[in-house]
Amino acid sequence: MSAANYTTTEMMTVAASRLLKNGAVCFVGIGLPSTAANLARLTHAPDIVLIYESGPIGAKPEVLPLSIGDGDLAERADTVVSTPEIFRYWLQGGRVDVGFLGAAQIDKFANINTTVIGDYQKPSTRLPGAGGAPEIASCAKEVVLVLKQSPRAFVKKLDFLTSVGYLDGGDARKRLGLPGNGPSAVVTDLCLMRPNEATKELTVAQLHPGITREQVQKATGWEIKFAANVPETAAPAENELRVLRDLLHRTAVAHGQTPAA
Amino acid sequence: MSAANYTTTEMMTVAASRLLKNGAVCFVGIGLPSTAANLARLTHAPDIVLIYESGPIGAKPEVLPLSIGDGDLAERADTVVSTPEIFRYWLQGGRVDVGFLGAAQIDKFANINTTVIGDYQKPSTRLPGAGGAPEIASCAKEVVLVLKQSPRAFVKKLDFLTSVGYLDGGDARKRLGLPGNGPSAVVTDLCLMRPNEATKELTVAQLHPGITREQVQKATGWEIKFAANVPETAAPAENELRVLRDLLHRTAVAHGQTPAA
Amino acid sequence: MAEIISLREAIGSLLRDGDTVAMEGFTHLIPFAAGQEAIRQGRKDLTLIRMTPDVIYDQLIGAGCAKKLIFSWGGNPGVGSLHRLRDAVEKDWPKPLEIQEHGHGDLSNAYVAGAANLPFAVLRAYAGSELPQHNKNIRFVECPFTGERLAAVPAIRPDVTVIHAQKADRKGNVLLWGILGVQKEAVLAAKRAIVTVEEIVDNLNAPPNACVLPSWTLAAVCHVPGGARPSYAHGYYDRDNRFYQAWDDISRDREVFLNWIKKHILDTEDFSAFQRVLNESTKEQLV
Amino acid sequence: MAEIISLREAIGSLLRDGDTVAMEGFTHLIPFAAGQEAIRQGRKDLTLIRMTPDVIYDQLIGAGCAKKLIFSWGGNPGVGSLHRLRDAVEKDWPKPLEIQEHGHGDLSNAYVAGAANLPFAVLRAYAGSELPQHNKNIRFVECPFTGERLAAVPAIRPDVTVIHAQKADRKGNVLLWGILGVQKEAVLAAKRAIVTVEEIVDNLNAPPNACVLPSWTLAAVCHVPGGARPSYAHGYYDRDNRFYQAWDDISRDREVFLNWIKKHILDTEDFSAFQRVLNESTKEQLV
Repeated sequence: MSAANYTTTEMMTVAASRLLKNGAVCFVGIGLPSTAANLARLTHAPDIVLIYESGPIGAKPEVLPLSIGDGDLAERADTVVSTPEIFRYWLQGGRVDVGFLGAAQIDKFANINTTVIGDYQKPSTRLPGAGGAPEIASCAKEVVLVLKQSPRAFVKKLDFLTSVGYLDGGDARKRLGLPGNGPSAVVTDLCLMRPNEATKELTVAQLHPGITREQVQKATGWEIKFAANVPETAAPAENELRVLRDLLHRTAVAHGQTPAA
Repeated sequence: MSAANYTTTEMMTVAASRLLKNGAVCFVGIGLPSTAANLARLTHAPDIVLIYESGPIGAKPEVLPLSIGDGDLAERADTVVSTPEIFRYWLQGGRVDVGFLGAAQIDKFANINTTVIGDYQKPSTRLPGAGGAPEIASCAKEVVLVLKQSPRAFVKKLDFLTSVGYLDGGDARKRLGLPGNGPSAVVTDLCLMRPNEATKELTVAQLHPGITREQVQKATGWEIKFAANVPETAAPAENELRVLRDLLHRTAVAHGQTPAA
Repeated sequence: MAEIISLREAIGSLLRDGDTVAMEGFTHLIPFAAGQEAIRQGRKDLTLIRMTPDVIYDQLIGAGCAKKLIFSWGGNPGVGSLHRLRDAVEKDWPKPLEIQEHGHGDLSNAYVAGAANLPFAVLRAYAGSELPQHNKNIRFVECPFTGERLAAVPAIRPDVTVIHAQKADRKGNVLLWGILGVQKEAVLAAKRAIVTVEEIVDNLNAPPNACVLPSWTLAAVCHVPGGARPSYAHGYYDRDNRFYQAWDDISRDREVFLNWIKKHILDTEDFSAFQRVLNESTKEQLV
Repeated sequence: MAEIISLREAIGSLLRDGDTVAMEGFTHLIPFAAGQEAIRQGRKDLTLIRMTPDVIYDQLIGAGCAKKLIFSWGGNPGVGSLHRLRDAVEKDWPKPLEIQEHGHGDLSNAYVAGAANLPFAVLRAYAGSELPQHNKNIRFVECPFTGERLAAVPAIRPDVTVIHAQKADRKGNVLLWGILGVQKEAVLAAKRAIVTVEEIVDNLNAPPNACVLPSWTLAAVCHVPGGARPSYAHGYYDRDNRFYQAWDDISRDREVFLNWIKKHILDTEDFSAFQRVLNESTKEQLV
């Protein structure tokens, strides 16, 4: 397995896609979540159901959408409903198995920040905001988080808690009475983390090929824990890589970008 | 104007239809309200908008529906939405100018009963129930009631208050904080009543041709009041009668009934 | 994913004695075949929910399948009373029927709340009405912003919802159109949903934004052509107004009713046998 | 009944300084032409509501039309930040911008409540989130049946809602399809609604149960072909992803932005003139 074979972003995308079971109903955001979910659909999970917050249910995009409401999503969906209906009947209605989220910051209990860096009133960086994240974090049966690992992103204390993971850990989330079970995995370019069953603290469960514990610790703003047993993530299979690259290539062409060489 | 010219039911229907202004948005129940509203549409109010609780908005039925959800209502409507949407966005949303209701019993403050005759727990007659009436009575900007006049229907005390008119009169309704203004008219086979501006007590405002005050009093379970000036209702015009009878005739034919001679 | 199975299997495996069941369809697409199959299989102690009970529930109530009815308007549309419903409420025949009554706006909101996994719905109604005095499931709440007083009703979450629709594809995705009533909400509010359809096709060819229920929201799809008769299926057949009229006579008398149920439902094997027998009865009447 | 008038007249007579305005369209059918006409006419002190502010509000905010923004996700979809929005929030340029932020589910529920004439909406969210600490319009209520604690948000009732749609007929009835977002709710929640459309036809030929807004729910319908560009209109034209990308450069620098606004919007007479000038600019860039 040579490092030249695939990028760390590809590894992250492939690892995330593998978490989606065939037939699962998946609430998909734009970017990495959408890429990973469609990779799953085009490989091991042909019957996965993709729901986009703009309204498509059972979307089967030919190319990855650039925006959450691309026409291609509507064209080949099982149905397209209004955005209020998506949030009311489908997400809050308890029909979403996996909610896929990214974040600017995450803490050790998988709470996330997508609102501001710095003070809320006078932010140093104004981020896009909540989007559907607070509702996804509350209502999806399971949440998978996907983001690149760095000390700026994996922080000791969030600048702002936009969407709840396990709050202060333990049974804190359970006590909030939210219908969803919370984050089941965090997939990064370095590893895959799972919440500890009792404490709910994120714990490294798999290291991607060639990644060391030291690299992971360096990219984390708190003292990261490792599971008793930390297997290596299976490297992307040839099939996974081919499908992923084809998808990204035809996406770039369709959106009028010069495809990467 | 000879009494043989038209029936008292025809007079009632025509009088009710005249209350509907062209362009008004009208929430229509089956039976007399539907007949009167369609008569208005086919005579002086071609742009009237008919909403049926089953979902059609801007219905233009060829023949009168037998049920509230006949296919003809959907076929030629501007759009057909779900029943929850009808009640939420259209009626409660404040878009209905006139709600048209019938009743088994009515009192002098235009409160109505469509629930039971006798005791609620052990009724002597179980009536069909509320239907959309409580919400129409609450939310339509104006309510018009249409029913045949008799002491059994126009009662001193309702056996059950299903849908509110002016409660105990005066500003009692206003104090309930309902969005709609309440009943503006009660049309019967004998006369047309309006609520008194201050007391809200139903007061005879018009007598249909040939009807006497004594006949009205006899058909009313309380001491009925008359306005200072009680003009005679204009008899059905030739055009009104022709359109009404044509409508009822083609309705009977369409529904496979033997049309009345 | 919905299984595509016979109606007998669907009712047999998914609708149990004591269940809370909603059979919806606002005059259009009423799932008569499914209701009759429940009678045929002798279901007991059902709590029936339906905005407009109609003839379908008159049959179930008269046949003794129900212990409770949650409804908002109980009549034979365009005809008059539901005699079996009235007989149960007024005279406890064939057994007492507990009733819980609402308004249409209220019940349709309650289905919406069920579909949205909310415990209650809020609406502007019932101020001044006596209904809340007889229905502890109509309460009042205050708006936390304006202080306004609004009616509140609990969400409906049926064990089973049954509807009829025009089409399904071979995966069990369902398309319906025309008057939609509360069917979508009733399905999404339910633990298990059964849909009978006019036809099963290769491709739904649904227009954009049509009312489609994905297969994975349903437990069973059953191919039952004519399954909404005597109500109608837009694009397939019209309402049989004559039957609604005839029902007034059939249902008025207990004996006549029981004989009709025995001959047409209990003694027939399934809905297509029912339709054959019914056609014969109708011909005899016309002779 | 909707009047069929020019966009200039519609914005001139229906959108006033200080109004609360919702311009909706979830990536699809964003009413860019109408937003730019508001800039052209120099509207001031607007409270802008939109789930996804997008480039349309970046333009309005940068041009100084807004005093407040109510939103749930403020980015340039598929590209990155909205630089004018960030500059206003982070550096008060061109003026301070008050923000009130929600989640998507929250805002879409708030539109539903507005359309339904309810003062508030209830949803399952925000437990544990810090958003309620910074937004007094997120509160909590108790279910009167189960005692559960749920989030509550006030209804949105804009003075004006502006949307773009595919078709209107000559009476002003409007049909839209594809991704519908919250447009219907935003229109029904508003005091006045303006709809720009791709074409005006004799007959909408709407499929059953399509999203149709009757003329009498609208104040004005304006024929503005291409009025959603650079977003897209399903069945008419695709999203101009290159423009969204280009906007990143145009909007990053205050001077470049102001020059762009002057040349393309303030110095053009209307949307078709804007499109001509924009096409020329684009050609120059490609040379």
